[in-house]
Amino acid sequence: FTNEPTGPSVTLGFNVPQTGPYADEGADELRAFQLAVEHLNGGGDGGMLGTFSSKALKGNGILGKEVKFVTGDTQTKSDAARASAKSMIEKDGAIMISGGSSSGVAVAVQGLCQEAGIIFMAGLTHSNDTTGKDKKANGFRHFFNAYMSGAALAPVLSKLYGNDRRAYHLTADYTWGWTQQASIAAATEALGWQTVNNVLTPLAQTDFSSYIAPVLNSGADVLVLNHYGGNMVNSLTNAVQFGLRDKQVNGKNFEIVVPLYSELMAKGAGANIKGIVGSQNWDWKLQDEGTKAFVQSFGTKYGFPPSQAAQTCYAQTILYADAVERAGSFNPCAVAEALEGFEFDGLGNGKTLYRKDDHQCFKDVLVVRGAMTPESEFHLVEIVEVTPTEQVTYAPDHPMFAGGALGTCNPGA
Amino acid sequence: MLGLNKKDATLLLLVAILALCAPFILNPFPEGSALAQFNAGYPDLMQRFVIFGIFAIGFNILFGLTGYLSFGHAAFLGVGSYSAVWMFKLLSMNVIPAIILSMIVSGLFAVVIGFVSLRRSGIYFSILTLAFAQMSFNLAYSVLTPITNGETGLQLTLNDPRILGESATADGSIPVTNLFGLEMRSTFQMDVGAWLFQFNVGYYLCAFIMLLAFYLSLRIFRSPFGMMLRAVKSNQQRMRYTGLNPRPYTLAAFVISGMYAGLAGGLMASMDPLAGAERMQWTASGEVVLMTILGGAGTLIGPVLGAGFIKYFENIFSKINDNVLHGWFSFMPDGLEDFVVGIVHPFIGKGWHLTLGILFMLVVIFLPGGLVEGGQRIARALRKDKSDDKSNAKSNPAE
Amino acid sequence: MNVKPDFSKGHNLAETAPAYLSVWDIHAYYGESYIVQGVSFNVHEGEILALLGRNGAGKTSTLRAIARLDNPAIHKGEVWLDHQPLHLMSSYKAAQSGIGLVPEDRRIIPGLTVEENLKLAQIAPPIGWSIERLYELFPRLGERRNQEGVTLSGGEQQMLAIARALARDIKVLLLDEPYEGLAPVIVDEIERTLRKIKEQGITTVIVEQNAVRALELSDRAVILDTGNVVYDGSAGEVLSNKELREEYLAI
Amino acid sequence: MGILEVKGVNKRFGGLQALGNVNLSVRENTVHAIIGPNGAGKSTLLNCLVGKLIPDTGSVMFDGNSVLGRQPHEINQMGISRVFQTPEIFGDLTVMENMMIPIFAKRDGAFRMHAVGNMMSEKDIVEAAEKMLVDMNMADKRNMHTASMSRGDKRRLEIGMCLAQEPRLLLLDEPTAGMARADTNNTIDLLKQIKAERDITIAIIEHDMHVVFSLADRITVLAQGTPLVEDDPQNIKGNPKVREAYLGESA
Amino acid sequence: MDAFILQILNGLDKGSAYALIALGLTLIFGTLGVVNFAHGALFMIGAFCSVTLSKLLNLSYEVVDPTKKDFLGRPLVEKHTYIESWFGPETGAAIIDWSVPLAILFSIPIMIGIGFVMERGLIKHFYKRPHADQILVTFGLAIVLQEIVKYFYGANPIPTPAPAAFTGSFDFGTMLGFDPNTVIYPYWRLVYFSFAALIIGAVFAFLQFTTFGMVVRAGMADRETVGLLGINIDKRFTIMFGLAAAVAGLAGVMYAPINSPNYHMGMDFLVLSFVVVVVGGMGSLPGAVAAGFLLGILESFASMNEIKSLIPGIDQIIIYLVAIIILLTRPRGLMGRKGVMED
Ligand SMILES: Nc1ncnc2c1ncn2[C@@H]1O[C@H](COP(=O)(O)OP(=O)(O)OP(=O)(O)O)[C@@H](O)[C@H]1O
Ligand SMILES: Nc1ncnc2c1ncn2[C@@H]1O[C@H](COP(=O)(O)OP(=O)(O)OP(=O)(O)O)[C@@H](O)[C@H]1O
Ligand SMILES: [Mg+2]
Ligand SMILES: [Mg+2]
Repeated sequence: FTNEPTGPSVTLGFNVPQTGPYADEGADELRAFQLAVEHLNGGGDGGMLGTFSSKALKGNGILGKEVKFVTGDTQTKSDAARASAKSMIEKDGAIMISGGSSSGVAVAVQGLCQEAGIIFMAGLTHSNDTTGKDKKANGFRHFFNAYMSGAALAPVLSKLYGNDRRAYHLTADYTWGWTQQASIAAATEALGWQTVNNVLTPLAQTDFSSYIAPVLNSGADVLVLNHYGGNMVNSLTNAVQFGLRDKQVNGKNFEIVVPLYSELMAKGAGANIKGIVGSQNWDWKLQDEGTKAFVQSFGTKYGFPPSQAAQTCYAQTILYADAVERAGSFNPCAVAEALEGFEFDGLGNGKTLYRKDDHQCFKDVLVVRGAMTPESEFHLVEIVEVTPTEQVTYAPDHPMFAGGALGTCNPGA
Repeated sequence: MLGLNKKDATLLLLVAILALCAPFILNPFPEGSALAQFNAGYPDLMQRFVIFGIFAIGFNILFGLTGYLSFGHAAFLGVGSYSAVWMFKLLSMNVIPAIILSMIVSGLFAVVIGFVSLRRSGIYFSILTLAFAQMSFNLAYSVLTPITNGETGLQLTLNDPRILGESATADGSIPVTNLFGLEMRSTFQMDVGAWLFQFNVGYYLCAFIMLLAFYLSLRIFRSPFGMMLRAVKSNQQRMRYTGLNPRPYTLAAFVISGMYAGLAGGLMASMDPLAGAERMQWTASGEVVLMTILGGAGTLIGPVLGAGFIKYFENIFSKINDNVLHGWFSFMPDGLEDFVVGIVHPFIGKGWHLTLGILFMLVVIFLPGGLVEGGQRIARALRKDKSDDKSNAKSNPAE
Repeated sequence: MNVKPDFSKGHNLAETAPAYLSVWDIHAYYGESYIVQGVSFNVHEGEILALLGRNGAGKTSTLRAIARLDNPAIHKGEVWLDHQPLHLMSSYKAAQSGIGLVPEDRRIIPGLTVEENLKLAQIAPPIGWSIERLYELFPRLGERRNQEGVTLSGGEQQMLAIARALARDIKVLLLDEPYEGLAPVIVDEIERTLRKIKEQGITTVIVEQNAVRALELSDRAVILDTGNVVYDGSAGEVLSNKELREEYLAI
Repeated sequence: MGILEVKGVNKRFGGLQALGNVNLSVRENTVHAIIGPNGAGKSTLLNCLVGKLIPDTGSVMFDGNSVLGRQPHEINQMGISRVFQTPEIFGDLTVMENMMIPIFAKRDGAFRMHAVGNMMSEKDIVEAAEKMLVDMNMADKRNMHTASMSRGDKRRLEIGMCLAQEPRLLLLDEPTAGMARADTNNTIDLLKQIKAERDITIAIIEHDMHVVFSLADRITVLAQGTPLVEDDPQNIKGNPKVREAYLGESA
Repeated sequence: MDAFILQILNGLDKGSAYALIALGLTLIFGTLGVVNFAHGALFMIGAFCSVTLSKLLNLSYEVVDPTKKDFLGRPLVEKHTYIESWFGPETGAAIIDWSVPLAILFSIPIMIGIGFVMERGLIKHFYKRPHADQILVTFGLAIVLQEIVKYFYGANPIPTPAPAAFTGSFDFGTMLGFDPNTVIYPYWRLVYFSFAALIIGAVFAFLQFTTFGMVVRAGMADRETVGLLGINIDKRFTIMFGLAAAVAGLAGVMYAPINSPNYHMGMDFLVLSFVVVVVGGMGSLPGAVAAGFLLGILESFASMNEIKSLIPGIDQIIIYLVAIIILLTRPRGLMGRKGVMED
């Protein structure tokens, strides 16, 4: 199979955005990867290796081979990400690729890994497509997705804002935005909410004023921002500038919802996120043993708590290593088999399942809210609810995930 | 030879040898050595060198000869890629029809965009081309998603019809691009001591096409048509009053260079069957402008050098991380090692943009004619060293 | 004095009166090409000097070098105007010190009206003729004052270029082919003007292909050939000496 | 009936009537000079003939076909070539290439690709260009970049480029301005010779009366946009109105 | 009707940002003829002047509070700003709150200084070089400036709020007799609009009522001849560059509260500002301003649902579409001068 490690070491490829708007997120992912490698090689305090339910890893690398890694820059562009991944595969002999900070990149690199016969452990990717219509046998996703966000948010929204609400969606005009909007609209409409309007906003937009201005006039009393990254920071800032957060419409308080949160976005939006509800894959304030161990380990090394992106990348690396160890081989097909249907605990988020049908991970999802009175500079959001797995699980043939086929695992040359 | 004069023939031969031996030349450092990081002799990057070389050669036919600075050339690259991927999806995985279609489609695009944009000159022309490309990019990213697959980029799937081929291979995966059965990705590896040389079918196809493209551009530069294009750049007024209509000449140059871009796009998709919208963004158009100027606009070999230069940085420098640095400087005492790593750190890995920016500035400040001028200076210095006679200071015409 | 062929008669004036503008052994290059190859001559206060020579002899280049334009670049030599070292100055300083050049291609500034072209000349001190007075000299310009300068007819542009030089208070007027493209009546007019200017004490160097006219106007003549001075002497001498005329001016 | 018939041409620039009801007939195989004061509208008239300007009213017929409404290159293809008042040449190209372009245009028309042929292997064109360079006495400069040539040389080159096209009507706008006397005489000889050798009609604008009277078969005097007189050179010389408005006392 | 008014307001506001950036760019690009790809970076640096001042004002000393714990369970280190301890909590907080307006004063000398250094050290040598070389060098410079900012401030946007007095929005609707809350507009954006109008007016006045503008225009058309007239054009070019940098910087300073500054915000605006300048017409300041407002307003209208439902995706391309139409119908943009960068 491709890049079979023959020497005393094995090389993993970490492909993250190092330039462009998501560079900070990429940097955090990279920190987590480095930490994971350290732990796999038996260094540091071992982090989540101690809490992980599978005990196959012994801290002596993977299958006794020392873990080395190479890094690359995705630039958050499909092309560049693939070029970078290819160089890791062709030049450095990487056996697994992980990382990424957007769905477009994840899908593109996943496709590449499938063709090259490499395992891809996705980083931050939230689109339904990654394990929906674009799923691949060699690719696995630990992050949650848009459908899950909707499913987790809906009950909380109902509890907080009632079932008689009129929602106005602003949606980033590309695939991820669309899937998220569809997921949230479906989940909220099931509650009895009405979707007044869904306006698509150009990706390159920096000033959302002309999209925000008509919102108050539309009779809506909730604004859903299906934006991520810079888009989200700006649209939320603009919405607050227009005073939406303080208005009364239809006799109710006007509310803003940001379905997908990230720590960096929250930081970028500053005080504007106060009280605004959204969902997260994971948060450092969770109290399970895995989280605590990871935060301790990461915090001691870098001086601040890890982001959900970091946690995802850390977990992905550990999961891969563990699967190799359990399979007893680096062969991607063996690894995939070991991961398929794998159930584990202790990597944060509690009990988790890698579903065989689509390689999507199922675990608890967090609903969070911008902290009203931050206790420290790292305290950006507070956890509102931990939505249990059952509530966010869907059937593999759910229409939002239909189309595409997993195919068969490809071990490459 | 081949209708070229001696100097041009030598140049072509030189390029041919370089392209042929690239797997050796680009892999000078033994595997596992500290400097192996700087090796660029792996298929993907070598393919990129020649593909972007083609792109830049084509761009230079327009910009170098006529002086019309298109800021939207990436649109043609993108269109070429989409056409090629669609060909793979619908027809077969053979690269020939894909490449042909990508050239035709981008040529048609160029006819339309060129026809409109060439009504203006100077900066107005640049902005018109930019506007077209940005529109294409924005639409490809959003509204045209059914055709372009938006953000993710157009990919092959197991459900594609591929009328003349197969939707999926026997073992259930997507078939790979090939030239009448010869797979693009198949690579012959040669182990020589500590070195590992990779000879990739795709690369050699691209290199062969690049040589053709280079040869054609040589011929165009030396042809009456090329002279007319330089006349356009020099004085359109005089041209008109000499009975020549500049428009068809510029349009022809525009379409030719658009087709070069489409060819590059088609090849890119043939090497890696994915077409992303970012290929059409202004930054991508800007990149080819930078490649051409960096190498030396209006020179034959300059754009290829410029393309190689930028792609090298993008792919090699971005991958050097602190870990690698510590590896290099581990021979130093600890304190010194950290110090040196600290100094170099901002310029590598996530700082590769910084290095590139600084190099852009240095090159343009100290080598006004681009990298080619750098080469000429070195050559001149060497010549002077050898024969210390007063060199004839006649400036020789541009390469 | 460092003049190669010695036309001793021609040196009368030069030897008696002190030099006002002194050009001493200047060497100038366009890039690598060596165009002005050691030119020296003196101009006395209030005199008109004709600088003659064939096309490409280096007349324009010499004037440009005196006015301290970067192209050609002086590599060696000195230019003194009224005890000021022009060779150490940049062009705008030289202009402020009293050099006024009327360039051969007129160099009317695009985008500016006739009047703005003149006003521009009066931004930096010292200021010479008033704009009204210039319009009196060239009524044609007064009529066209709000027209964009570059759309003027060729001759009108020439007038504007001369007027622009006079709009500043200059010590030395360098005229590069001032009669080119002008109707004979206007040439007469300008000739009269130059005489008037001379009366006011302005020193003039005139480059002109119409050598006869230029010589009739001038006190002295300098003839250049391939970047070297081949004659420096009285203007009348050139007019009367057929050999000289044929050898250097082909007339 | 002349080869060029201009009837009732008017052209205004804003408030200025640059051409007012101009009628002009140029007979085939003659040299027709247009003279007149600066700003009379001579260049404007030429501009109307080659498509650079479109007259407000009136007609311009060349050999029985209307010129108006055609693009400049189409007019050129009809057989009209023009030399500009300020030289318009291909500055970035060499002298030889400059000379080849019009010959290509003559042979191939407005557009032909030739994208892969070698320019130097077009024997007929190279030969014709070489010959023209010899004729123009510029063969030694064939590989020079024209941007760095002196202006007299540029002008000579431009005339050569126009002649190389073997036009039926050659329009010259002050072709000898700024040219050394010797070259002016050469140019006069060259034009005479060309006229003797082929069927060519020449319309020339000149302020140099030596040139005008050596060449012209017929002269039109233009003043303030309208033809003042049209007559033989001898009569023009003697015309007191012309003397006063244009020639001045020195003519 | 109310939606219409709202979008006009929006357009004016957006337009004022475009116009301000284009104004600065046109001083360099349209007037000095230098294709300045670093202009966006100047805008970005302006915004980071706001960020920096607010960081400086927030400089703090640390106090360990053993009663509280940080995320690792260690005693919490609390931060207290010097400003508050010097000026008392209320005045201190007010000063911090007003950091963005204060940054205007802070940024002017900085931006002018940057402009001078940039012109003297780099651009000066490029006036006579081909535009392509200018693009390469200024693009290189832009990258370097960006990366330096990124090195110190990270890639993430940094929230830089306006003073509390300007939060919330003004209700035009009630003034015009509509229902409340239908036509509201944020105070800070109104401030931005007025500020832009002020700067634009000041620059116009400076160039209109002095000969400075004419001289610089002349200098761009023909440096050599202007030098022959005794004018030190280099000095004026430097001043012009400083002025342009200051305009760009001020546009950035005031923009910081509208969208949190990040290191690539300049690049996001760069292409757009070139389009605005060219659509306005090369060399024309009024053209640049008019084009800024025109495109701002059209962009706002294109984002209206009614229009988007008619032509899907129109808001994605409107600016470029309008640019194409204008450049095809008016050869030199709205008010361009002949011969400026047409070859
Ligand atoms: N910019 C330039 N670059 C290179 N060479 C130049 C340049 N300008 C002029 N030359 C060369 O310098 C020589 C002298 O030119 P110059 O213009 O000084 O002559 P001139 O005596 O004024 O001639 P003319 O009577 O034709 O105006 C010429 O051979 C010309 O080719
Ligand atoms: N584009 C224009 N706009 C306004 N006025 C113009 C324009 N072109 C020419 N003119 C004016 O029209 C008149 C005629 O100009 P033209 O160039 O034809 O004169 P001319 O007879 O060639 O003079 P000269 O002998 O000086 O070259 C002049 O007064 C000139 O200022
Ligand atoms: Mg001269
Ligand atoms: Mg004229």
